[in-house]
Amino acid sequence: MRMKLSIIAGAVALATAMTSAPPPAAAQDSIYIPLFTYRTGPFSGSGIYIAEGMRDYLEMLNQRDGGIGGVKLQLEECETGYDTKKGLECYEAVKDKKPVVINPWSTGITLPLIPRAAVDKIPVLSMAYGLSAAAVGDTFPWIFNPPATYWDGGSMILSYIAGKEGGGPEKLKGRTIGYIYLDAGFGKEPIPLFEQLSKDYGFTLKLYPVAGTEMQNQSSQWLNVRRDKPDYMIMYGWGALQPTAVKEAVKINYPMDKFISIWWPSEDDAAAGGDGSKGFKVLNWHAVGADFPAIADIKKHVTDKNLTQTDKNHIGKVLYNRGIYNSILIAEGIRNAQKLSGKKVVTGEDVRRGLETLNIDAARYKEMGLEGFAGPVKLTCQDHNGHFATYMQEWDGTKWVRLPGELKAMTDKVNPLLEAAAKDYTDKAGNWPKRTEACDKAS
Amino acid sequence: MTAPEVKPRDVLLSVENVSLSFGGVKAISGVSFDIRKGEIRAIIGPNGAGKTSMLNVINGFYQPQKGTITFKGEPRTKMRPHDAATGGIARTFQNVALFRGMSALDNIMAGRSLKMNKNLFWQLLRYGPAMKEEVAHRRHVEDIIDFLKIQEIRRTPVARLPYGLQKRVELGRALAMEPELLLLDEPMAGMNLEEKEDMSRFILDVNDHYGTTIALIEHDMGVVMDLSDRVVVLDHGLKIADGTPAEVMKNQNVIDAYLGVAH
Amino acid sequence: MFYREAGQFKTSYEVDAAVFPIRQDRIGIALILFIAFVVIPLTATDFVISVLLVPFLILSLAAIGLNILTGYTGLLSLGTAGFMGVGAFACYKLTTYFPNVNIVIWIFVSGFFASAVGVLFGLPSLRIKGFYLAVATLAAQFFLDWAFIRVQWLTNYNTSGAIEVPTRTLFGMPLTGPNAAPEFRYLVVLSFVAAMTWFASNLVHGRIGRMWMAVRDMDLAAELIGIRLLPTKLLAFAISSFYCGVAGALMVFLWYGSAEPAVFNIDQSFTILFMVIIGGLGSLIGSFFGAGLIYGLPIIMRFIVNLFGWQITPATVEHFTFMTVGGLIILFLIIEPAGLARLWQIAKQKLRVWPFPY
Amino acid sequence: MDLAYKILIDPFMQMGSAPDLLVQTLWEGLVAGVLYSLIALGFVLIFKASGVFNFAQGIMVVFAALTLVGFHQLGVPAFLALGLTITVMLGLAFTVERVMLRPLVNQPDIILFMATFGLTYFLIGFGEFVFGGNPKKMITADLYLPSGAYDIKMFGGFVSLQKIDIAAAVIVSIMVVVLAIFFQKTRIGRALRAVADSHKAALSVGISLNQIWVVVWFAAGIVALVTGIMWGARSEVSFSLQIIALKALPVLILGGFTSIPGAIVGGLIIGIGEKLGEFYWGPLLGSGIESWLAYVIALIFLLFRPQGLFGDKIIERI
Repeated sequence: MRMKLSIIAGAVALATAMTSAPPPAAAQDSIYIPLFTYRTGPFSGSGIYIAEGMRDYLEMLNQRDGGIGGVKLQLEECETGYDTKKGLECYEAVKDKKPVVINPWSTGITLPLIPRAAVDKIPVLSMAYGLSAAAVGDTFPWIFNPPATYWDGGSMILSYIAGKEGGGPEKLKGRTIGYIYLDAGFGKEPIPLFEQLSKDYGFTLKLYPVAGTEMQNQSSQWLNVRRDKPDYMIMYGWGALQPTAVKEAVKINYPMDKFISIWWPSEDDAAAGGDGSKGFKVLNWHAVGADFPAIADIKKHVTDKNLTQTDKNHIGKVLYNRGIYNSILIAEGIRNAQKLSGKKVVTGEDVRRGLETLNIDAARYKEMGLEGFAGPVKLTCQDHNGHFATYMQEWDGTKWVRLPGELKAMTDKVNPLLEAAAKDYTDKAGNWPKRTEACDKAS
Repeated sequence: MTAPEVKPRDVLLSVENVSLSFGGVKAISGVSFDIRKGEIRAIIGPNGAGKTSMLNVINGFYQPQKGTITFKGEPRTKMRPHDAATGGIARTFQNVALFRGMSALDNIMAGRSLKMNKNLFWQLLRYGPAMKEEVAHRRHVEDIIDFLKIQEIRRTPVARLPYGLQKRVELGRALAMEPELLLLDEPMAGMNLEEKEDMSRFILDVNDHYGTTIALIEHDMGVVMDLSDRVVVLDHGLKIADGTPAEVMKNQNVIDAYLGVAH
Repeated sequence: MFYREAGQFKTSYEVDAAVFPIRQDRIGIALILFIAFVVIPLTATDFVISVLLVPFLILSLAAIGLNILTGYTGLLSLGTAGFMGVGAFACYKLTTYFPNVNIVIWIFVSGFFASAVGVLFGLPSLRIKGFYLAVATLAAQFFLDWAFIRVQWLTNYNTSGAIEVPTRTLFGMPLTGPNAAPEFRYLVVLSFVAAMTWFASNLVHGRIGRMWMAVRDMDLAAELIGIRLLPTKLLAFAISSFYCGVAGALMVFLWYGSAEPAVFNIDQSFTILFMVIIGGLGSLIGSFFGAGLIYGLPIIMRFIVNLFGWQITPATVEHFTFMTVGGLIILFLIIEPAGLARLWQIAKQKLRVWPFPY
Repeated sequence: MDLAYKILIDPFMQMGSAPDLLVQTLWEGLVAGVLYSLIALGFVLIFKASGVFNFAQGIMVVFAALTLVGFHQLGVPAFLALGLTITVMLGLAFTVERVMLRPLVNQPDIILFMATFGLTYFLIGFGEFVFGGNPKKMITADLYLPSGAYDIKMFGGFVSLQKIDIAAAVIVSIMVVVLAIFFQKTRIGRALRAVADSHKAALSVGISLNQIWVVVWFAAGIVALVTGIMWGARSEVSFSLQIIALKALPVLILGGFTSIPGAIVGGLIIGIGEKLGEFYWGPLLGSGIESWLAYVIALIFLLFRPQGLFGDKIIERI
């Protein structure tokens, strides 16, 4: 009995201590960057790579350059488990420590942050995920989702298919295109675009949703694929959905070179089908591999010094590099903000301006030790996404191989949809604030 | 709470030609008897004679395959336990069937459920009519508690009570329903002599004080002979005797049925 | 020493039948309410309000809902999140169709929608019980989950497939949306939770509560004292789902601010069930304890890690949280199956007789 | 009218017009069903002997498979890893008996059920802590499990039978036979059945309950391991598998909690039912109905046979 009571007493004491202790304030001479990551939960298979890449690059800047512009970056990971509830808790926990940017790394966490960003003056960087319509900078001044939206990605895949058929989108006429996706906001988002385009170009669209609970049990969907015999398959998946889909596609003898995914599958996902998955195609916009001076620096300054928990085999993998790309955007946004504001220790407001005038060209990539790592990024006040070109990579059985050629978004089709979606969003939100933030000249 | 009937000869419930079987096993075959208003009627018989099944048929827990039950002049073949309860039949069980998670008071108050009718709205507020009702019924229940002398254990969760007291609380819950017919299934099983005497007195008092008709199953022949006005004897699902205790005692079938049975 | 009831004599059954018959308890409740309604909004930081208190209150409300069904009526449900979702989506549809009606009214009304769905899925409870019923409620959970995703009408055809909470006001101040002050949201949530806890307490102490518990403890005996099983169980489903529905609406409108259907997945149902188990089945105050412990535990663990400056990654903390929650559930079931609520009672009992226990 | 056509006629027309797909659907249903049965089998074993409704069976599947792969990743040869995993499962059975079941003996069923919830959460945290959260590939080839498929031409199309699925079906059949022999012929098996009938009676003839519990939890652990290998080979070993394991619940409802043949038949009904439903009727509702169809099938069954397919009619006594 005594034990039970002391347990209670301990809990009470702890609770009191918690409520009374103020959150540890960020040091004044550093820039605080919270990293929302998920190294646990059903989606950790993808999340671990990203978390590693994202953190290692920023840590490398700290070790090699002493931060950005001489100011240390204070990094803090918050584990979301890809769960909205925990993500929001992370947000509230870091909010008061004056973070300069938030990377939610989950569409579910991004959505509730969109309206809050403007109020709390913290920009949200949802790199190629989240709400596509947030690309409209006039409506969403605080949200950034470069370098391309899911709608851009969808249109790129379609133009790639048209190219394979030997011409422009008119070549899609009469074709059947299947779409297999995670049955959640993320997977459903491109459907309006596909529907619009199927009307415009005369192809047939077949939908194969996969419920979050059934990701590893897809045989019905692929039986449907077998029945419908779509000429091409497009996938928007995540977590365990992707390897299972690849396996099932191999199982039904679906021609893998006609199976094309948005940018999320990792090497592990593609390898799941064994030899059968050769030819599987995935969009990408940055390099794969570790042959860059900056990544060599990561090894030298971070991984070799055991300043990270990164598995060394992960370095250079596609999703690890995706994490690095995300951190490049953060770092460049901060650098820009320092230039614009003339301050060393910048705030969220400054970084918002910095991201808005982001301009990373080939020369800048070279300076960073990342020559040819990815295409140039230039954002404007109106366009927070850029709709930049991507390329197609193919699985050769052991690694990703870049296919020649650039894929451009069908901006003429996508942009009106984006505008309409942004308007729809603000209409439904009820008195959505007008943009008051001034627009800076590009630096 | 009617005064004892002057003319206790009216039939309250009669069972005619009732048969019950479970997947081929006959529990009761073609039994008929009646229970008259105001009497104490005992049902006896060796183990497995179908006594408890008989009670279960009477209060609608089992549906007999054949036969009718006439209660207060209304014949019925099908009866749900709820109909029995609204009709005024209350019941205690061989193995105490109290609501183990509730206090003695709440158990007995639960017996008043049928009599309480204030709606959800007032219940939510627990004010005005609902509170008035609660208090009125509480008063009634406190009478029962006084009557059964269980004042001290009002607030005790029944699971923690000794067996004898549990039996008493269960009787209290049945009384709270103000039944016309009270079925008692071995009310004295597992009790010591003193407890048995107490319980006998309660049964007689109930019969006397509230005028409740009682049908009881009991193994203790002494108790049966002392308490009951009439006895029906079952064996292997058949009725083998029916009459006053004295008559039954002399019946050869009964003696045969009980011979060699250790009771 | 102060917790004594000596000298307090009950002179009528009204007083004895009161929910808090002991004066110190009433004073305690008044004090808690005073702190909750006055002191906290004036002193607590945004973090404490938004991250600790608002979620705690909302989850407690859902736990009360489940406790009515599982703790008081003995019907095990694994579909809590589904019913919460019904409330949230109903509220969203209502407030977008009729934006001029106050949001507080709609939050309340959305409970009735959850009720209706709860009753529908409660219908099988007449024929099946125990684990079987638990599986039936899983059917509700997965079906509702699917419906929230598939029926786009529910999310007003938003491209995000999520509820996007519009700004709504109360007394001219924004209550939902990004501009709502945390203190204001907190006060509204607190009012809902306090009022509904009071209602629940009235209910379980009266006739209906006794009928529920009778059904829980021995349904056959309950039937024989004239309690109709189906209406009683359905009433439990209705009221339980009402509470869950309101909690769901509060969760999305006053806490999350936006919600994908995945918020109402099976894990959420389990979480609430754990709260009820650890807090104590059949105890309202236990629902608060359980919600506080299960929701607070990861936050406390993280706090401890920060406090001592341990070099532990957030992922590891998360793993330990899972292990601790799991271990605690087993531990509680072993040492005190009636949960924290029972420990609380024991503590109070000790206080009553302290310092002379014999 | 159109709707009636789509519900009542069109699916059957499709079945007729593409019989190869129908055969394939049935096969997929069969395979899924076999795996559901396997999980259900674990439940049944434990429920029979200890009356515990073991919610943790799903996570035990993941845990067993992860342990196997984890050992192999450390460089342990596959079959040694298999042996070590079996040892770990034995250890788990011991621990569960010692730490959880023994102190909870004589508690109501519902309490034990909830304790297995606790076990589930503990194992999720523990498993992720030890093995990491990222999905892993099952070491199919190292265990000499076949991969690839037989494509059989028929009805103008083809039916593809995965070798691993065939292996799964074979292994499950062997396992059921072994379990049946174990139950019927061995001393422990007889003791198990005695315990299933009545705890008290078993105790009174000198059967050690604690020992029996270890045995059944261990047996369930082995079943979990086999399930994990088979399902892991189909997709991958990850924590999201445990949600699929919930599908065993409707299987149990159909089959009854105590019947091994019930678990098998129930699994097949659910597996085939949901695949047929999803494939032929799912598109009418916008697909994805598989996530709840099994539960609804079970629910409908329950309304007509509350005791399950093979359960005895429940006679309530009072």
